[in-house]
Amino acid sequence: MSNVAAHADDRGHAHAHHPALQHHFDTMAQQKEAAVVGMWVFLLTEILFFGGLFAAYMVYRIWYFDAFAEASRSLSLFWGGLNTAVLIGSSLTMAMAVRCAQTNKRTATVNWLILTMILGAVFLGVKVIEYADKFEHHHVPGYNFQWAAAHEAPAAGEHAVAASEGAAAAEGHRELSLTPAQLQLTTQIYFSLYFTMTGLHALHMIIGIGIMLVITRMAYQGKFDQEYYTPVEMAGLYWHFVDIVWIFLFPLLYLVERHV
Amino acid sequence: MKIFGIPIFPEQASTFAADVDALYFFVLATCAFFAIGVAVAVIYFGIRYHKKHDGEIGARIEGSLPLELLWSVIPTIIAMVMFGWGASVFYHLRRPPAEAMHIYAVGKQWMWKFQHLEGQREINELHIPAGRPIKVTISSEDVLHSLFFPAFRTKMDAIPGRYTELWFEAQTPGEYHIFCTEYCGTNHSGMIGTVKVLEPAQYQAWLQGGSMEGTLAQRGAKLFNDLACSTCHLDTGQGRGPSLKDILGKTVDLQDGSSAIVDEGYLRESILNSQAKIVKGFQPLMPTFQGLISEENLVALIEHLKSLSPNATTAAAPATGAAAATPQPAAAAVEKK
Amino acid sequence: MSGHVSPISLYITIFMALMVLTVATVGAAFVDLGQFNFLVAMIIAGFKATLVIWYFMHVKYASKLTKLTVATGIFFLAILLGLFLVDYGSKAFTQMPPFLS
Amino acid sequence: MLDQLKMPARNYLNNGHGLASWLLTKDHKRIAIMYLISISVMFFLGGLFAVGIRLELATPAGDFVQAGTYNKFFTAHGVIMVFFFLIPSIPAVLGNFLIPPMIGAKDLAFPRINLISLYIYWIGGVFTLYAMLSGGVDTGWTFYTPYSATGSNSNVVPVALGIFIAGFSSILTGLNFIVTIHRMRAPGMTWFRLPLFVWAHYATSLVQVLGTPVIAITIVMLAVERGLGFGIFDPSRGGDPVLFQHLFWFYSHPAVYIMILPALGVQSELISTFSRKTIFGYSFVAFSSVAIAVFGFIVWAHHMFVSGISTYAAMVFSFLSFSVAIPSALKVFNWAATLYKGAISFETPMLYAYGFMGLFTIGGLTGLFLATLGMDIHLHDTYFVVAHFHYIMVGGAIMGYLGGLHFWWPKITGRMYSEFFSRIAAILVFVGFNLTFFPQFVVGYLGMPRRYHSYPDEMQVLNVLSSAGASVLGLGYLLPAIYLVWSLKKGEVAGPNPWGASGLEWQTQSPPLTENFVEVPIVDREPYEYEHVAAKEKHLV
Ligand code: HEA
Ligand code: HEA
Ligand code: HEC
Ligand code: CUA
Ligand SMILES: [Cu+2]
Repeated sequence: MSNVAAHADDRGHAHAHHPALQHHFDTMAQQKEAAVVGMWVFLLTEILFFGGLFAAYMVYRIWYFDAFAEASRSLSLFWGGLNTAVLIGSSLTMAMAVRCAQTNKRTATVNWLILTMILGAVFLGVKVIEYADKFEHHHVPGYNFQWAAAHEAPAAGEHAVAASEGAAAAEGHRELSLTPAQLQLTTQIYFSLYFTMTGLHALHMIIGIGIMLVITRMAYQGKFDQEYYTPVEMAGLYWHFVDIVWIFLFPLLYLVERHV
Repeated sequence: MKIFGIPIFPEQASTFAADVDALYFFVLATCAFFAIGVAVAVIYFGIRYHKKHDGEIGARIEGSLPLELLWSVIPTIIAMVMFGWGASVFYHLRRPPAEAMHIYAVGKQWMWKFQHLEGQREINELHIPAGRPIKVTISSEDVLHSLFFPAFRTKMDAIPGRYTELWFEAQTPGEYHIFCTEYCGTNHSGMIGTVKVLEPAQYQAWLQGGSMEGTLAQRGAKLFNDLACSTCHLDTGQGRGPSLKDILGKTVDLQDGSSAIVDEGYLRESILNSQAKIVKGFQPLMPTFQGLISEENLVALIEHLKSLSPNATTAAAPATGAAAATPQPAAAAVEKK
Repeated sequence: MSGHVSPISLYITIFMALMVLTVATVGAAFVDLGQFNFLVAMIIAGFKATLVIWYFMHVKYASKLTKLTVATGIFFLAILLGLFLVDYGSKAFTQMPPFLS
Repeated sequence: MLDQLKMPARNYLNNGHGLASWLLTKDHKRIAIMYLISISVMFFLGGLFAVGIRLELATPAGDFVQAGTYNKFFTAHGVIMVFFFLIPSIPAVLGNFLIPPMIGAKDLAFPRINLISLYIYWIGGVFTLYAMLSGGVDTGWTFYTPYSATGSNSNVVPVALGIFIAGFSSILTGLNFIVTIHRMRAPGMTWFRLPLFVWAHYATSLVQVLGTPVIAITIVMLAVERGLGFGIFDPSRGGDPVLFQHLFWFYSHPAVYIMILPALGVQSELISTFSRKTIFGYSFVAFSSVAIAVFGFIVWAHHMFVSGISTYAAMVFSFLSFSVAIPSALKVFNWAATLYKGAISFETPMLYAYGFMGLFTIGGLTGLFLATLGMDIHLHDTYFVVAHFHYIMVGGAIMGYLGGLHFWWPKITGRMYSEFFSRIAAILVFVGFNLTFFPQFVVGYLGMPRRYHSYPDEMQVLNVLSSAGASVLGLGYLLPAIYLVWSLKKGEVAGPNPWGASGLEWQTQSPPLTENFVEVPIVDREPYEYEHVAAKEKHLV
């Protein structure tokens, strides 16, 4: 820190000020370091933001383990697993986008960013399918919430398969300590948390895609070079963070107790 | 304890009171020592080292490790003493003895309902014997409340969907406050009552149904609780209904702009057919008790209401039995306003 | 002055590792490990998260300050969850909501 | 000498005129001024509700306003004072203005984010105020469930969302400070040359960044429960209302250190400057700020001793609660020691510093009563608690804020206020304050519950004292509003360093340039060295 002024001099001699250097910074390096630390501090707040939800989840999972296990089995492993893969893939493409920005490959950066957004959209699409399924089964908490309906009273033929599967699974269950009335009450807590957690996660992804749209445009316009690609890097950090949240949400929500 | 007749220290009416107060005075003394010590030092330095001329600067003293250690270690030790003492009192407060007498309390917006194992129910009033440990199991019908007995130095939250408990052993017979100390909505401050600590013999008498030997007014008072009148008519005037304290002989303004003087007839009409005259500023919420209250009980009730107005007996007309149940607008209502 | 550029092969490796670990979590969930199912799932997830943070998010090459920031986040998350458990962990044995017992 | 002093020709105040030059500025000093105006409005609004409270409590009967109205009063009072006045007060005004010049920077690291956080604060404020005025809420500032989730009225969600929004303003301010302090220090400005004010703000920022997101998520959960019918806290849907309290206090206890730490920082500056002496035990005072911030996160359940947490947990949290007392004690003792062999003078800021010393100590020490388990059972939710936190928040934090405001006013505006009136105000505030809140300790131990619209007759005398004190206090707060505004036009020109203070911010002109310094200063001195300043001062006289 002590030789910041000296740095400024060095750079002044080497070449003219980079157009992206803001007046209150001395060097691009200082500006970039500030941005990286700032972003990480922001992610710190995000950790605690989701942390509050995880705390609530933890408490109820301890209290209502059986209901959580029961409710989590009603989620589709296929969609959940697919989404995990999609999101991890999008992390890879995002990392590639940053790498291309670092190495000054403009078109490649744009392409990787677009691919990342597409994968993000796929993830959200799958979430829509899953949410729609919850609506259909009255698994959305609130006044229409119905736990039993999904398993015991399938409305139409198409549900028959699912129902028999459910029944088969039910046979293998260890004995539940909960009555149907208690299940109705406590599975609703699970779904309240499910929707809050996945909803906020999805919201973060939507914001992330929004940010990427802007950044893709900037990249396309050639605003970045190997000296200055901070926005791409910041968007990358954010996107990876969203991925990490999902890495935890997936086992917490989909895999409470699958072995029965 | 009082100064110039103003209470400045709560009564000590339970075994805990002395324990908690002793702790209090210990912490108070320690803290006073530090607060006064700091104040004296600061003021002394302020005078002693007052700047004498322009440009004067203080001595350059950077600090002293021994001092820093001294004044972090000593407070640490004192703090641990406070913690230990406080924790032991707390542990005692949280462990009801097995032989404790058991009472249930239910918090509800905005009243305390107590139930004795013997079957007696009370609202906003609790009779207990002195000299016996008593365990109160607390629950709530709606939101959070907190049952607080300042004279016993104990309180506990009422949590819907869960039971909590507190215990105490009252020592000095007398009447003490019951407060609700967890904010619970509009009439939180009206959710108050009285705990009546009786001598064990008196308590037995009360259990046997004080109403038997009790006066009519006392029986009325009991009915006033049993019929849940007291849920709406709080003395503080904050219930859903008006306060009935000192009401006899008063002129009340009615909803339709007229007014009425309160006598026994008015009271009776108000009870049996409350919709007939709605008091200004209130909703017509009160149920009609026509057919629900026997005559004897009605009399007892009115007697009780009268006893709430000790200074106004002369103003009231004598009860006129059934006749009084019909409205007497011409006689009683005096146009005003 | 630009940051460290990682080889593409590293990214691919990390990606593959993450996929494998995802399959592993799902697999582990179908094995009855009793109490340990949850632990295994969390350890795998923690490992995955570490890979993402360390390589994709370049913390490996970042300043000490950035590393410290990440550690702070994890530390305070641990305080949050840990001290919640101090209450709920000791309460679970004594007091369940009555409508459940 | 006075004639020689002229307002500098070029400064941040005359660098651009018109509304747009303010509303679109990225200058941290102008943003600070806009914060100053906003929080002052909020303070008087919150104070108005306090006047309502004290009027009602002047008599035992609930006669001035109805119970429901009273409940809305203290809710509005608490919410406005905590979230819209005290939390932003010192950081967003004094911190914003002073941190860059103190460390020799031209601006904060993210000037645009700084401006955005002001706008976020405004949006949150408008949101909350609107909801409060159009019907109000009566949950208390703590928003305990299930009352807030199922009872009360539907304004709960908008008011809570207003707080949610304002929270992001607080987060962004903290983020900005952290990065600025790490990355923008002038050459030679090492960590141990930072003014203690900056250390305190660093610690504050940590709390803002780590704590605020938890209240945000708590509000989200409350909103989905109330708005969408989700079951999270509502016991009738299997939820746990005590969980809400845990989450709420996980933020709100650390938040009390957001309120007090900056004031502790101001206090260090004042004590040092007005005794012309380096701080005793600089590194202990510096690290104690960080220690308070960190320990602040492990004590929250001391607000919940009677709320149904387990006995074991109560013991753990009571034990931990005492941990914050030790770094606080360090600070108090080091300030006292700083005065020893100083060259002390009693200008207005020092009067506030002395007041702070006493009131913060009492406030903090009564916190120990509450942290002591057996006693909190009796004291919880009585006026003892009300007295405790007003001693710290009004007697401590606001004293610190006013002291700081008077101290840096000449730097901010370039002019001096009336020393006579400012001393009167400081004394009025001190006297009025004690008269208002000391009786509340007594009435609290007597058992008077808080949030009570009416109370037993025998407690009236103490309450009347309190109400009387509040009027004196109100007067004491009104005065500065008048003479400070007056000083803007008529005040004497102050010059760069009217107090003979040692910090970097006093080495530039007052009011400073937009870039703070003509050229980036190079720091080659330890903090709080008065030898140089005194030499200069002599030279001037
Ligand atoms: C700025 C705000 C602020 C600050 C700094 C504090 C500081 C402290 N507070 Fe306070 N508190 C509040 C604001 C604050 N509080 C508010 C708003 C509430 C009520 C919320 C509500 O319910 O609405 C509250 C409530 C509250 C409670 C809950 C009471 C209840 O509801 O039952 C408790 C309990 O432990 C407590 C304790 C403490 C402690 C131990 C400190 C410590 O940090 C104090 C440390 C300072 C010192 C100790 C003084 C200096 C030391 C010395 C001079 C040396 C001597 C020391 C020793 C011998 C150890 N506070
Ligand atoms: C920063 C925080 C802050 C500040 C500054 C204050 C300032 C004051 N507060 Fe407060 N208060 C809280 C935070 C704060 N409060 C909180 C968090 C609660 C808990 C809320 C809850 O329970 O939910 C509370 C609750 C609270 C109560 C308890 C209410 C109850 O439980 O029923 C009382 C009662 O006396 C009170 C009084 C006061 C007074 C007299 C002031 C005075 O300092 C105010 C002085 C200011 C003015 C008077 C206005 C400015 C002056 C004028 C406009 C001039 C004209 C006026 C006159 C001459 C009278 N406050
Ligand atoms: C559900 C609430 C409720 C209950 C229960 C209730 N009241 Fe009332 N009462 C009211 C309200 C509201 C009023 C004022 C409006 C009116 O006059 O009807 C009132 C008015 C009265 C009045 C007239 C008071 C006046 O100031 O003129 C009397 C007397 C009275 N009630 C007695 C009783 C008695 C005796 C009982 C029990 C047997 C009882 N009330 C039960 C709500 C209630
Ligand atoms: Cu019930 Cu307050
Ligand atoms: Cu606290």
